[in-house]
Amino acid sequence: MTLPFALNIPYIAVALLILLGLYAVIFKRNLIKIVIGITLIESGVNMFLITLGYRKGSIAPIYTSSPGGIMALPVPQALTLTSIVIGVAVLALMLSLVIHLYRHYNTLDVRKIGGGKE
Amino acid sequence: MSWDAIFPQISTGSGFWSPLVWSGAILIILLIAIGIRRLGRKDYKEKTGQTQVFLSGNPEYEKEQMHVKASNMYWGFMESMKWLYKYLNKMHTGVASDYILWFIVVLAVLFILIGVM
Amino acid sequence: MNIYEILLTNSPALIVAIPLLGAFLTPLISRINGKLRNLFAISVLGLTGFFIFWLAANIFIGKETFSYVFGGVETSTVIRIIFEVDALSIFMAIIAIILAFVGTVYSWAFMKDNTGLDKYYTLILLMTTGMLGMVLTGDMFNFFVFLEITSISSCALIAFRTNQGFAIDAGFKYIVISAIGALFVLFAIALLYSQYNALNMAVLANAIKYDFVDKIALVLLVGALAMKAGIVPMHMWLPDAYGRAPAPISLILVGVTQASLYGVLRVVFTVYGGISEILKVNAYLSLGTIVVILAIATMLVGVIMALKQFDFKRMIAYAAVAEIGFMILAIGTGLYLVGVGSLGADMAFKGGVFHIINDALDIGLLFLVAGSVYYATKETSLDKMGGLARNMKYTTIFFIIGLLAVAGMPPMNGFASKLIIYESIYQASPLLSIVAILSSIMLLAVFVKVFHSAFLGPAIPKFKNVKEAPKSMLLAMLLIACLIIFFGLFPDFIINNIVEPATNVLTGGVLS
Amino acid sequence: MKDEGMSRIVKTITSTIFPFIFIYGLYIIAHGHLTPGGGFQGGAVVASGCVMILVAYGSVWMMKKIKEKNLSVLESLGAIGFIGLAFLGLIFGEVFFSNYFANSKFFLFGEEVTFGVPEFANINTAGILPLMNFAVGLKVIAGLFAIVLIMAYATSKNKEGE
Repeated sequence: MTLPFALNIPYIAVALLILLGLYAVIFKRNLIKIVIGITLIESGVNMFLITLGYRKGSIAPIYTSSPGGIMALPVPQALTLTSIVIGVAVLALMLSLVIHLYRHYNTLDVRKIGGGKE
Repeated sequence: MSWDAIFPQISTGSGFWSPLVWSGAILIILLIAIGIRRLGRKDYKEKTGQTQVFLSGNPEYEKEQMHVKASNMYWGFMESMKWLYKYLNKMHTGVASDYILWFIVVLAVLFILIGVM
Repeated sequence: MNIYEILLTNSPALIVAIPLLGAFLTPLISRINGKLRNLFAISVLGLTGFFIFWLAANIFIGKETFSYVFGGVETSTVIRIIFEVDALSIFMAIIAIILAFVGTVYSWAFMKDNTGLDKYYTLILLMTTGMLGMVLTGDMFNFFVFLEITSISSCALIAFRTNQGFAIDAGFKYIVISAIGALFVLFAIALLYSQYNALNMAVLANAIKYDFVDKIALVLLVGALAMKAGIVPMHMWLPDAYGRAPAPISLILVGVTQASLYGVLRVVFTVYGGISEILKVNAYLSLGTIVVILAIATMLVGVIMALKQFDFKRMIAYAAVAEIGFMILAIGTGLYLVGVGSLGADMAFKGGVFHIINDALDIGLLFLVAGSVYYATKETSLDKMGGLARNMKYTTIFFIIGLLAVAGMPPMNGFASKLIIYESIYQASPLLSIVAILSSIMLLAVFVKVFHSAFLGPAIPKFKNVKEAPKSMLLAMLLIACLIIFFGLFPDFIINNIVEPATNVLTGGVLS
Repeated sequence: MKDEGMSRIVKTITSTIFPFIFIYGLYIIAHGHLTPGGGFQGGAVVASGCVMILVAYGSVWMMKKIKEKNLSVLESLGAIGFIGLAFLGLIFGEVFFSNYFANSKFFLFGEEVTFGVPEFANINTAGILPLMNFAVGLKVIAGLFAIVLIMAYATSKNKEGE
């Protein structure tokens, strides 16, 4: 790879975040931790998108009052914003469901709730 | 007018399927069946001793108890397929984490099959 | 330009925008009157349906594709949201709008006693927006956004009865599954964007090279969307979600899973349809084999699990899993036959695409029947039912129609598509046909069990005074039943006019 | 009633800071077409200010002041404003979402954009974009605050029940 190592660090962080999130979702039993795992995966994906648009030494992509020079790519940032907005909605929905689940089952252990067992 | 226009059909490669022809055939068969039924005995009467249930002399149960419940149906099939149901029941744990685990496993298998091949 | 042309050219946008506007007007109208709100939701969906059928008539007769650029005409410089509507998109949109419309009509009486109905109708309209957006869009990221809109609203609807713990449990599982699936889709889209600097499907299809990163993106997209389509072994959320949602929601959820299946088709045939010939043969052989294996697993696990259920809706949900297996079996075999170079692929795709609409109608009708049985008896377990045919004549007739259709008995629509599927997959391997016919027979067995235990038999004293379902529910079931019989009696009309153009979209990228 | 909020110090400081947060959020919404930010970000800032008050004064007090129904009406109004502006594009510009105000010399946000390197960007530009930002901002403020309010209220009721 011709890229210097420092530029690869964000990608390593992305992989770590996604793997950490998956670990939390699969192996943790607490519902809140599962929700946290999902948000971790989401941050990983968002970070990946942001990293794609980054150029070294670039400025914010504001068109009218730019001092000149290379700009960061604005499209991934727009995508990330959309993804964050969606993430907020999903997070709110999940947390409210967790509140309801706790009311009904008096536990947050995903294996104790587990309806739909055959 | 051609045959196709009167009885539209779909070709399946090695044959054809025309529901209207089929409906005509089933109508004819139905007529024949009714004809055969009319040949039957005329002295059958409902709600007389003729229609009472005879269970080898045992008393007849209440009607509600005679109904075969859903979980009792296909008992033989379930019994003979027990070995399969054992694994399938183990698979369906009803836990969200396991669902994601299956997803990751499928992703890994797909990746090996598509990425390497 | 007269008003007629303006409306026609703008109809791709209007199809998505009208239910969206309706969704946010619903809470305001709900403050005036409950009945007005129900009428409003139905008429919004009716208007959307009008635009869809108008556009469909133009696409199927005029053999053209409509593309629509949001916010302007100049496309060269800026990335814009583009809708590309071809025959396959409008085919799926027709399914989505039929299901949403029927579900809303059915909800009138079914959800009468629930509170929070303004949110219910808002969410149904949002869900419809999401489904229609998913099938009409020509942009990968936009697809992701609509996928999330659909997931969020359908999750809230699954967990709508918050006084039932298991409904919330199913909703939570559904949102976990769809959130993670959608994030993987987004990751794959980001990979494709990093490769080709484009999000538009057509642009991607022209640029795609099918190298290592593209393969990763393909695996992520197909895997995540297959999970949302409920393919074994990622189907476990489906019985939970279908079985615990209110019946009209189960009906519309069938459309959601099929929109995800549409996503798989779009990715494989359009986005990855532009790869070079040699790579294509290789890719389609391996992908076809995998899909066929998954399809066999889906069919068998679906029917075998359905056979042991005694909860009415959960049983139908497993049957729905099996039906999905039929579709992807046909499509996987088609891919395989393309890879081999056989001519039978066209027929297989045709059967698969035709089965999509048949499955939506059949399974949908059965869910509605299950809903009206629940409405009448307040009972979900088949063990406690019996003799319902005495009091619920019309529901029983609709159930028989659904049973025959889902089991692939002539002259219903299920038979026409399944016959095509059996005969086309026979060319790949006779064994496949045998497995498919076997699972179809087992589906018949599953629903004969329901028929026997719920509708036949002596009248259970508890249900002596059971009433027939209300008129709006019967009307909804009648609509679907009429469509089923029409599709069954005139399959050639449907295949030649609707299915064939939709199939050509798939095969156009493959069999060139 | 247990749920009476936090101490007097917290309440006083919160009420002092809240106007600044509110104005800052509105600033971000209003400048959405010129600087990074916009409806969602500004709305999130304002909503978090409201949540701060919610935390300080307690959800029961807040529920008395603001009805959740009114919030959802505001939210719907924001969404309708956004889609309605898009529909107006269909009427005036013949394309959905078309920006018919931009550079049209209309008195509201209709001035022409000057390219180059000006000292300050002109806020009175960009057509319907700022209006859409306002609509989205309204929706996000109402929506996010309603979510947190309902969650807080539900959990506090839960505690009382035990």
